[in-house]
Amino acid sequence: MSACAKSHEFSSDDPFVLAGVELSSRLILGTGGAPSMQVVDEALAASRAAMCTVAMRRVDPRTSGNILDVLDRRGVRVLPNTAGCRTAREAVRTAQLAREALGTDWIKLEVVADDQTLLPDPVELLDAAAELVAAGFQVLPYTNDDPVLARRLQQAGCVAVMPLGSPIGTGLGIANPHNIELIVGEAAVPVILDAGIGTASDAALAMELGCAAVLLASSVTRAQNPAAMAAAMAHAVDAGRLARGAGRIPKRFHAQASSPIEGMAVL
Amino acid sequence: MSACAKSHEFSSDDPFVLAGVELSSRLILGTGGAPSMQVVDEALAASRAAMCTVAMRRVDPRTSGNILDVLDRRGVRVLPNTAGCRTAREAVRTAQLAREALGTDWIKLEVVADDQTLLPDPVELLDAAAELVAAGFQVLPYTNDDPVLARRLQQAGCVAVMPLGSPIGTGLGIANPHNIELIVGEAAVPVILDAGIGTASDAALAMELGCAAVLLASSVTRAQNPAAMAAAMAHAVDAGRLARGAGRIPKRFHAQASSPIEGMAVL
Amino acid sequence: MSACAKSHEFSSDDPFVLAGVELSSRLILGTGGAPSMQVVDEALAASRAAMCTVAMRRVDPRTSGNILDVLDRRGVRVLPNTAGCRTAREAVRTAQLAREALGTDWIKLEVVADDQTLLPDPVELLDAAAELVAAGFQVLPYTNDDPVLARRLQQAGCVAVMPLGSPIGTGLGIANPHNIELIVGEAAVPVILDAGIGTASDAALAMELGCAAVLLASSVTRAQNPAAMAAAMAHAVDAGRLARGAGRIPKRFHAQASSPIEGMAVL
Amino acid sequence: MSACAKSHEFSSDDPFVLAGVELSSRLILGTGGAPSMQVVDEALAASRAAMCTVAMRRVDPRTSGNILDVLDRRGVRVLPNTAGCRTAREAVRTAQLAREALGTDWIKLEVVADDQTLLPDPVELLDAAAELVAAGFQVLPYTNDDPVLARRLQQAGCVAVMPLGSPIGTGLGIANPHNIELIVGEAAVPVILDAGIGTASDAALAMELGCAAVLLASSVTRAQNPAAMAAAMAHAVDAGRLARGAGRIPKRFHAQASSPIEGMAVL
Amino acid sequence: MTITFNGAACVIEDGTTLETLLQSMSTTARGFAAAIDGEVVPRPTWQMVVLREGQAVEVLTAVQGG
Amino acid sequence: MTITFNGAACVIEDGTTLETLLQSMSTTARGFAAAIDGEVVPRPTWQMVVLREGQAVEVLTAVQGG
Amino acid sequence: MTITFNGAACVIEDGTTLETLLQSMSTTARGFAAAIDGEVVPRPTWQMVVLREGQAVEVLTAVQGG
Amino acid sequence: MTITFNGAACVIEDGTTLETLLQSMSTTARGFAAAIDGEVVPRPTWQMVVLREGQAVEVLTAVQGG
Repeated sequence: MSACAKSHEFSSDDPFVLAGVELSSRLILGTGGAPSMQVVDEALAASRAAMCTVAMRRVDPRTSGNILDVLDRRGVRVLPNTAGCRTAREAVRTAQLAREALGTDWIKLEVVADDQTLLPDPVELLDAAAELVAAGFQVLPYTNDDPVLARRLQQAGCVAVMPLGSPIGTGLGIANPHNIELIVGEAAVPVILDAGIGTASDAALAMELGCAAVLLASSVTRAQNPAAMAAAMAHAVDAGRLARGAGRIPKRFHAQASSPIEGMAVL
Repeated sequence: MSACAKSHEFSSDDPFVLAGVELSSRLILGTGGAPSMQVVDEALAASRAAMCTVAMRRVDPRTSGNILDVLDRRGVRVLPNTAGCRTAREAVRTAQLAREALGTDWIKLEVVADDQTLLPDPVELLDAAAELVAAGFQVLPYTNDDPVLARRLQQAGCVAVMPLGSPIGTGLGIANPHNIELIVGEAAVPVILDAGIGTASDAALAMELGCAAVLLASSVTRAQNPAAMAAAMAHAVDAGRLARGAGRIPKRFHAQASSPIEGMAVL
Repeated sequence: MSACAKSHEFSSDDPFVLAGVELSSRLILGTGGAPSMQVVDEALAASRAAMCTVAMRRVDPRTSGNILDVLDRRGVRVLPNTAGCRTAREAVRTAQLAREALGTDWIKLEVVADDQTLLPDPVELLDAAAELVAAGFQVLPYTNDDPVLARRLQQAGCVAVMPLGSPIGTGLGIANPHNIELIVGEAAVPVILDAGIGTASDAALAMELGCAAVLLASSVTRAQNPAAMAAAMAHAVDAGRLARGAGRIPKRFHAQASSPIEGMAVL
Repeated sequence: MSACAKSHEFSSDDPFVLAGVELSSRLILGTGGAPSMQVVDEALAASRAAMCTVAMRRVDPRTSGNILDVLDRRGVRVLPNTAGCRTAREAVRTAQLAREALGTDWIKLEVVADDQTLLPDPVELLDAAAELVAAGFQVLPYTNDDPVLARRLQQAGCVAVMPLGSPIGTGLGIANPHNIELIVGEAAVPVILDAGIGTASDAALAMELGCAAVLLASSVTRAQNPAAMAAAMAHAVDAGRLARGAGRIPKRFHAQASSPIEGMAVL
Repeated sequence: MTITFNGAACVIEDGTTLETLLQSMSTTARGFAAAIDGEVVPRPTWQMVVLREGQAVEVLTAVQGG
Repeated sequence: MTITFNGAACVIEDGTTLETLLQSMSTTARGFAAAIDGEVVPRPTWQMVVLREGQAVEVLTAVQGG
Repeated sequence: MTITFNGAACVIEDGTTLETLLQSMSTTARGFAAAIDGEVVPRPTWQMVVLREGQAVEVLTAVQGG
Repeated sequence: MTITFNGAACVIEDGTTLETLLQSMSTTARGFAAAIDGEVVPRPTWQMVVLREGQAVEVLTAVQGG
């Protein structure tokens, strides 16, 4: 009760503002990998996410149900991505189609180099980012954890940088926290940890490192119980955010008693 | 909202029962290290803890305010400890005085070997545990992360085992998750992670490893903002508990796409 | 060439003395797990080990070849162990039989609690150590990584302490370097890392943490090429020992150029 | 003795060939950071390095002694670098001057983005690499640990890729072994770990991950005893190389006895 | 007349507009976007755009992803 | 008569009971427990227990800890 | 007469000494040690020790291990 | 006539060649390389290259590094 109150208190100190828009949650949910719309809907509810990613694919008359209806019903903002694109050209056109189809100029920019690592191609990514910014898009690039590339993406006008913790879907967590700290340390835009998170403690760590938000997909949609994991992640993001603000104790080599040393009885 | 609902739903699947008593929270708060009663009170509220530890010390006429009044006001159960004791003899007598003073036969048993590491002395600890169990106490021993010692403490009749993550007050987190997994894997009583936690992700990890609860002191009371960290820890414990139940995705060496591979347009 | 020279130079600064005996190598080899005597012999040569462990088992007329002959041929000291013993009583009697059979009062004391973890039983181990010391043995106890138990074993008169890095045969390396550092920091006898090493870098790390030697078995005898791994381990022990003595650079959060900053041309 | 023999045996299975030239050591030494030429000379001897890096700077009449003389005396190959360059243009011109001055078309290509991280700028680095390859250079690029950038550098015609373990001079070791494994897994040219190594076990790990060689500077030249650390690193590289080839045991969750279970006496 | 629709050959009558084509395949075109030979065609112009022999039409929509 | 009270020498009148001693030092004895020479003295018996020369009295209470 | 030798029942003649028993099973007894009912029997005494009905004899030697 | 030599203004006589300049500052020019206004000047051409007013000359050599 009062803890909830507190929690809101602290969060509200600094609302999460992205491209000038305030979002009510620092958890962004990817909808891919879920076995059904029903599962997406439950995970969405449990996660309290305010924005979800979607992919752009050829219309398929056979498919029933529309992901957009699910998002609308929940009042969740849609963030189209360019998943599957290998070149700046493909990504730019996919972004243009997404804007046309969904009426949003926000785009999660993905330009990957291969299927095995799904790692971003730094050159194509930068080219696409520059072109999309010039075309009036609000660009949220999925990038590796290189602080220099993150800096260049900001210089190109991206409204956020979304470094990976580890490759998409691996659940390896944050492989290199030092890089994330370096990125956060100099970022002038929100840093959103994207990809690699496997469980709640990974998400909490991302926030403790200073990330403004996390983007989750497989860790939630492919968990044995997606809704339960979504709820776990919602708590983890709050936990990590609060801990970052609370100022953790320094690490010590030797122990320090938490009970008073004086006043011991002789027994 | 619905996430809170969910969260309770999942937690309620298995209430936290210790020595036959159901506790409403899996976070146990140590009250040592806080600069004032006021801070303890705020941290207590933010943590939603249902039980707090206290130490037994010589009465001091100069001290104003009584920790027991704070706990009573919050309706929090008191768990006396034997902090500072170096021998089974001291610990047993301290436990007897605690029972006499506080009217509870629950005791957090601490028998440490030295001031620099504050690590438990396995031999004295086992002796004290056996003696206290025989004397009708509900014994919660603070132990190292040795699975064999944890097993022996259970065989001695302890109602829980409380392995450390790392030495008291170091904030080094869970140094050896493998040992905690081994302890949890065979434990017939609740495993409560005690000592070493530095921040929220550590607490979440403890729960993900299968601990039934965590005991926190320095990480909260010595944080720059104890109440905020207490709220963070409350979320972290829920996060880790839910994640454990949700069934995380396995770790993979290679990436796995979360967006569909089929249906890509040719652009 | 000159590096070999150097290497001896540094090693010779402090020869490895155990129970008053100087050993020419800081690598102790366990002979268990090897598919044949031939493999043991090759690994022994490649490892340059000066001492090997053997187990005591019922004589079996069917077995051909005698491990003692192999060790004699190589001029390697034998260190019998009490592997498989579960109680102080068994271990003490096994040690007495080993002394009778092999004419050495050195004993690697193992008292394990179960087959799944093969972790030492702290209580039985301490009892056995005390009894064997009283009986005139030079006791080298296989222990967990608890600094307090290591201290008690020294107080009991053991001539070395042999903490594990991780459970026997797991190859998980040194799970808790902090504990090894604590043990080394206060030890008055040689600390020998025993069990858990999987590959060369683990052995190097053990020496960098300040261990006086390492005891290897599975990592060598069960490697795909035991002789090659034995050679690797010999180099790793020298590497770690030299690095410990050389005084490593401190870890830094930010980079530091290794090329001069001044004198840059304008091009 | 025979271990040395063995060691050569195994190493000789595959000599270290770089740009068609066989080098007698897999340790490349950076000469920066050493307090004096004398120290460089001793470290060089102890390291058994067959190639050393040098930086190109404005001639300074005041300086006495010439690094080239030291390298010549030791018969060590010189590898000029472009340290300090921020743009492809600067790097290319520095490489041309190095070729002119030293008569070698080998160049360690460094194009860093800033002084605080000294991390490579991926875009400038790729441009410089392509230009230098076209100009007939044998390009060895210092890169981050991004597998995609490493791939692009190979496609550009580089004769090796030199990913960092962590930022230059930090001694943080190999922050992201997973990336190094990915790079090694697909590399068609030698992978040389460059930057971040702090001590011997880091160098051994680099080789165990499959790197063909390591490049060391600060870890040796700034150690308290550079010659001793150089000797340590020489052993570590051999250790890691041999271990890689020997086929380490798999990691196991549970223990596995190295002494026989059958044949136990009843005592 | 033959065009390529989402990667598959597709025979249509001469004079077919993009709008007609799309109506034929879905009651609602909500959340659709179309490109002809890689160039995005804004929805308002669908009814004006008459398809020509051999053109490649791609029509995309949002699906679960990312 | 001299006893040791919580580690300090303390002069009291002959015949002083544990109860009297404790009352003298605190209005409320809530959450107190007492031991004489290491043996716990249950509260109900405080008024019956007459202190003797040289005894060591320890009186403890709960404080922030652990 | 029956004894237990290394865990197995074993019939031997009355008056058999430990020495005789061991010789019967191995040309060389190098690196052997023996215990009867858990008590170590020093080698010099083997020839003096006459085995008795029901005794448990354990004879150990060094094998690859640890 | 004034040129810039390794970043510093430097007055030289008209007609000075790169070779002369370098000899003036070092007995041996081993391991040197020179650039004028950013362009590398191969050693064989040093004696032919006459320096001109305002040119920036950079002369580099190998030092401990990397």
